[in-house]
Amino acid sequence: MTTQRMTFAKAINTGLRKALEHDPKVMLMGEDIGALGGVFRVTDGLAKDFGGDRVVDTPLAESGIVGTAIGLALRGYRPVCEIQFDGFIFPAFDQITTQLSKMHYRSRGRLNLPVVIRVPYGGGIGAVEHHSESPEVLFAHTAGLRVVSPSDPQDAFTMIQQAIASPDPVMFFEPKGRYWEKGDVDTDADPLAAASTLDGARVLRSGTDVTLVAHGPTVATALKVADAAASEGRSVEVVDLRTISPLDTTAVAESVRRTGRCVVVHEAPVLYGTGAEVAARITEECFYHLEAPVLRVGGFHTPYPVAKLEHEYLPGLDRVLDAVDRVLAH
Amino acid sequence: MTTQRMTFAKAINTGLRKALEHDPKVMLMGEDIGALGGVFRVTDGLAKDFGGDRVVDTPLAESGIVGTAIGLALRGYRPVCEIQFDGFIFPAFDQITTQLSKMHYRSRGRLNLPVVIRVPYGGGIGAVEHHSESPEVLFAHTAGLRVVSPSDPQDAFTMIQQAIASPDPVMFFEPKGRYWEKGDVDTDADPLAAASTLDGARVLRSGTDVTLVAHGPTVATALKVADAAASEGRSVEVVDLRTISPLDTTAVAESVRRTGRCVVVHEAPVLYGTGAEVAARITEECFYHLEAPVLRVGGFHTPYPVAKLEHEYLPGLDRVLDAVDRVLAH
Amino acid sequence: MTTSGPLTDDGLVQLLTPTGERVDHPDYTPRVAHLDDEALRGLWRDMVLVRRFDTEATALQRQGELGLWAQCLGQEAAQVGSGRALAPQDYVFPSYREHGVAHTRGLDLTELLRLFRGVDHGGWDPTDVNFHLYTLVIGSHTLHATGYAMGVQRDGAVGTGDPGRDTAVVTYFGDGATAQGDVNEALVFAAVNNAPLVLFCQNNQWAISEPTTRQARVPLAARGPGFGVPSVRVDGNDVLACYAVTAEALERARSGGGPTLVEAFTYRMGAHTTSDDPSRYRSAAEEDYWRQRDPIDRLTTYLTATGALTDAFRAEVEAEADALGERTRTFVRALGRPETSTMFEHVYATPHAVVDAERAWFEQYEASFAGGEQR
Amino acid sequence: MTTSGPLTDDGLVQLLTPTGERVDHPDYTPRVAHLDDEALRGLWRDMVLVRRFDTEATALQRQGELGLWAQCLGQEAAQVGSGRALAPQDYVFPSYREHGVAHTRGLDLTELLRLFRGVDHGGWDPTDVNFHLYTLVIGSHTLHATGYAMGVQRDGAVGTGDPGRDTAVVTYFGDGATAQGDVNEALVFAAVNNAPLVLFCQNNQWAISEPTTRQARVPLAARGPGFGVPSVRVDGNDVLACYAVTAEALERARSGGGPTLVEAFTYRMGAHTTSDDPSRYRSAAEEDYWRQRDPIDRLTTYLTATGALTDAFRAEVEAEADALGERTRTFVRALGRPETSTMFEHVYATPHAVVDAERAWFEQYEASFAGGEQR
Ligand SMILES: Cc1ncc(C[n+]2csc(CCOP(=O)(O)OP(=O)(O)O)c2C)c(N)n1
Ligand SMILES: Cc1ncc(C[n+]2csc(CCOP(=O)(O)OP(=O)(O)O)c2C)c(N)n1
Ligand SMILES: [Mg+2]
Ligand SMILES: [Mg+2]
Repeated sequence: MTTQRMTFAKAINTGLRKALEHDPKVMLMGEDIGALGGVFRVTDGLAKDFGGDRVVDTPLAESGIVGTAIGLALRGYRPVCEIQFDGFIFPAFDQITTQLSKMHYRSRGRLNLPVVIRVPYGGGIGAVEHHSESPEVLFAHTAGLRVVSPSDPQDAFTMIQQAIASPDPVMFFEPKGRYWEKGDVDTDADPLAAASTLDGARVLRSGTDVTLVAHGPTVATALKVADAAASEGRSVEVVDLRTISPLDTTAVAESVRRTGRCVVVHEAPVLYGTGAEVAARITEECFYHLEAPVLRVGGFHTPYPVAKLEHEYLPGLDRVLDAVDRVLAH
Repeated sequence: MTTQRMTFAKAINTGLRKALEHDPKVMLMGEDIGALGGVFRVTDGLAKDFGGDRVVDTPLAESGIVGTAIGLALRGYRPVCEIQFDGFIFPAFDQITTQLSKMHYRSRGRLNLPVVIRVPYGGGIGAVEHHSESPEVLFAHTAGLRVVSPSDPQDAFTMIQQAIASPDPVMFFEPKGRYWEKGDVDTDADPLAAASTLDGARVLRSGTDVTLVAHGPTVATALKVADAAASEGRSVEVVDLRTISPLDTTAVAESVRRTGRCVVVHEAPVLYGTGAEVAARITEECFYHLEAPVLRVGGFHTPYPVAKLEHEYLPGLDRVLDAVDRVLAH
Repeated sequence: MTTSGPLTDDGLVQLLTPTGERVDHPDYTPRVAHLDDEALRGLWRDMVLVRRFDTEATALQRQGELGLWAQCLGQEAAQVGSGRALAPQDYVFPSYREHGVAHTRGLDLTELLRLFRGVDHGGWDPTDVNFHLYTLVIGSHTLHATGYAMGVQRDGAVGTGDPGRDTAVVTYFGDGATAQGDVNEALVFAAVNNAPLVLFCQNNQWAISEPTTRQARVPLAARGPGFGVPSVRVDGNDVLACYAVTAEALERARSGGGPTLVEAFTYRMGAHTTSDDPSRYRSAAEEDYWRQRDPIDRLTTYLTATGALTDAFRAEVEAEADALGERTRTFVRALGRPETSTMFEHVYATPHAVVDAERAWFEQYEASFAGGEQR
Repeated sequence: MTTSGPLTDDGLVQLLTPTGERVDHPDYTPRVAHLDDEALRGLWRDMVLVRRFDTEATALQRQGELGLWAQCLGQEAAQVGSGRALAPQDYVFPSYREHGVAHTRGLDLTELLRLFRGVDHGGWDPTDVNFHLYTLVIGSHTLHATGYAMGVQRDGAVGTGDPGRDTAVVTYFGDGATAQGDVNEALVFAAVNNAPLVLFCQNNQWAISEPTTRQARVPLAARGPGFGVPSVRVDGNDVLACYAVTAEALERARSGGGPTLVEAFTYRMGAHTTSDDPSRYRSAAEEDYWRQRDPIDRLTTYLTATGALTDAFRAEVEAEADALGERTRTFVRALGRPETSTMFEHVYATPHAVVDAERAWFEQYEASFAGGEQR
């Protein structure tokens, strides 16, 4: 196995390249993904190497991007759409919610739509409005979509390829604030032979006092929290959900049965966020093991605020540690 | 006070009429709401009486309906949009999520958007696909929108008028399966002088064994459950949430502190549905009072099924009673 | 008729007048020159069968056997004419009223009824007959058609000159649909990609209760050129003209000439659906006017005049229609309630933990009533 | 230049050539006849000030004082020309690059910078200057403009003949935006309602890295007539022509003549935003070509030739520009971080239990660090 050190963005780029090499039906579509390589350069070099028919600069219309991707998939292609920023996915919401998600069901399994929609999401990058949101729950509520989010370069590399290989439509949420963080990636391993990363959570760090559940951008935060808590003598288990749909609470429940306490963290607003479902489910599954209610830390019920205030809005180290303290104090 | 017996649909019609009479800036917009009176006849007679400039048959474009309503509101009008069916609101999702909800915040309170979006929602009417869905949580997660749902004619009459009078945008979900159910409505009372129905829950029936939380179409089911349970010697308290955003758990928590048990029911799929938030919050607020985890009953994680199966899909009397049994057995 | 706006009949391509006379059109007459009496009788037969089926389905809805039915009454010429111009490899993305097109694709019409009976959201395998499932969300499928056409291009199935290979895609939508963003985005994507697509708009003058004048202020065909998409207006009640303009548009698409917008100017003679009541919004006089221009009648008149429509053939088709009616009734009544557990099938193509768990719970729950526990 | 497609310069209304010569246009020359030397100098001054401000903001972004900046470099004529044709009661819905228009509305340009510094999502009261907040979601605001114009109609502020009352609405958007469903729906709603709206498209030839040929295959102005909206293509680097065509469109709108689509053919001389790197997707030669057609230069040449642009006036404007630059720097640097609690303000106009509870929690949480507890 050859591991290479690379950024999160480069890991996705490499995964996309492998997918394009591996299957001639794979194609990328989006705004500015060609010559420019995408506003985050995630598709850098791919148009040059695979041509404008496979790495397509589309018109500026998200519904059109997803709608035509559906048609291409019906013709046997495997389109991977890039939505430029989280806040710009909503013009495509109808195509995703009423068409992409339901075609397999409506056709009683006769039609598959292997479409991946890549969405750079989350905050912390000092951007203007609509560029820092976390809308994942708005897709996870709809049956027929898989909703996933990698949290480090290795997973990003594996998950993007598994998502592209999946016969199901996959909403692929990329924590853009982590794009430039580096990690080791085994680029030789065949991700299609590897265990599925699209079905469930993984325990990233074991601990005994409290279970900390995160996904995407907050996983790195959770790991820092675990470090900080350790220095105060508290043992935090960190679970990376990886997938929002399916939501597989097996690993979380197993952990909570040991720790008796659980904190869920995400960047999206807490109200009706993914953490509500995790909390409700874990409480149901682990009722007699819980020493305290499941606590949630996330964004507030406000629009994503101005850049100068985003660090107060986002669930950072301090707010998560505070919740860990509170859940332990119960 | 003169109460009149009328259907739910007629109660909204009457409320709309009062609002049109009361404020010349109020106007209705939507597909087929004029001569036809809407596909459910909720706007019956209004175009005739108030003219085509105030009761507007719009082009067939939901984004256009909401987008132009925003512009009209900026010019001082109070547009009430009708979306023909729940499943057709998604073309307007972007306008609602990125524009309607955020204008007040973005302008630091300088601009108000008093827009009401009426959405007949929910199932049980034997319809074809896209005509029976319950997407309320997809709006409640977004700050800046109020999301409400009346459950009987009197509330429908009051709430529609309070929604129109509100300076905030209101997503007004009407349980279409209840449109033809009748109730007494006090049409003389000034709803704008009455207590707000847009801020919180109401207890519809008191009980001591378990708290049953519902909204919109499932409130009637909950009342039937309470009757059935009573005949088996079980005392069920029924709380009608009325508003999904704000979610005011005060009444629910107060109840649960007495009953120690809670079941939440809604038609939308359970996964990431509104019940998750209710469960998470109630567990947090009433942790030491709960004898059992909060149970949820709702739709399954599938697209809304074919009409012939919808009664198995929907949370009916049996499934809710089963949950009541289970929560009591804990 | 108005002479301007979207309800004018100015500039319509016509080959057969409402009174059943053939007229010539320099561009389009050659497109139907090869249609001999047998072919013309075939078009007549198609329309008659489709209408019978439509009438039967309407009756079945009235009897409570269908939840809903959307009639294509009055639009048979637009649908059969365009549908018969297609090649087997062409692919169709219909809206929800294209029963006539379905018939021309070789789909057994009865298959359409599963959806309207509420036992299926689709009902057939689209790839069997290159006819996609009905789409109820107005306009959405026009983008699917555009994407499919982009796939056809990538497959090299355009402009090869091989008539068995070159492929066109057709999407059907209504006058109301032209207001939707998606339909306009389809025009953008089709134009920019020069996709082998025919955008076939049936302007039946009504979107439920709204006349086309609420959706546009100029003829809908004008929309195309503004996007760089050539367009044509055709008399949608003239099956020959519909055949001819579609054939030309398909040929352009297959040969690499790109998309075409066709506006077929027709009339929805029935209600929007069986739930609708047109008397609330349109006049009997208008309906009468259009009954005089019935698309089947004019072909009947013409073929009777030429002697092509023999009594024997009429009787034969009549019998066939009776048999179809009978078969439709039997088929529908035999369509049972699907197994409840099918509700959980095909949500995903691969296992999904939540669906699996909910399904398991539900089956156990259902089983618990087996012993007669149900309240 | 291409001679077809959306990047052709065919059919552009022009009153001032790139080399600074006045040319006549039968329809539009009369529209600028009343502009005397002072008025022309005013346009020149506007453009120079806007450019200086734009340069200053770019520099401030480079220094880390702004999070982002979207330059209007090269589009000053389109913006100032159209903006100066407006009446005070007219209302503007801009996109995010209309700094030149903002200036003509009387908005102090520095106010634009709160958004780009990350201290505000808006920054001004739109009703003070009839200039709405910037909208970043491409195309969305065109529908707001259409709705606003429908409100103007309902207020009876169209076609009264009273020049102080009749009101037009203008919305600005880019070439890329024309692909969005919303922009096309705006055309539908505006046409059907005959709304007093001017849809002003600045075709600056690029949507970030994509040339207009990725969005359309015919000139964007062609889009209008397909919806029943008259349209005009204008040389967007010719401030006089932009003034003239906008004045005409506004007059049509105010008098009840309905909407107009204006395509101003111009060039984005700078990067898309300060985050962009145009060298990845376009040639230096192209940029050079357009630098030769700088919108300010041609007015400078013309006014210098006519003697209207005196050295004294130039010095005066230069000083004014310096002062604006200075004021901009000071203003931006003084824009402090908003109070954290403002994050919770104005989410709703009336109390909302969840916001109130979260705010209360947060304030208590923040207060808990006051004693130095923060880790
Ligand atoms: C997005 C969306 N909005 C609303 C509806 C409800 N609806 C169903 S059919 C229809 C009218 C369609 O008119 P048109 O496009 O002219 O087609 P026709 O029914 O005349 O064939 C409407 C408004 C829908 N199905 N989808
Ligand atoms: C709905 C949406 N999709 C994508 C973006 C990202 N984006 C910002 S500007 C831009 C290009 C806009 O091009 P154009 O309309 O020509 O305007 P210009 O920037 O040239 O003035 C894109 C794709 C966005 N802001 N909104
Ligand atoms: Mg129609
Ligand atoms: Mg541009």
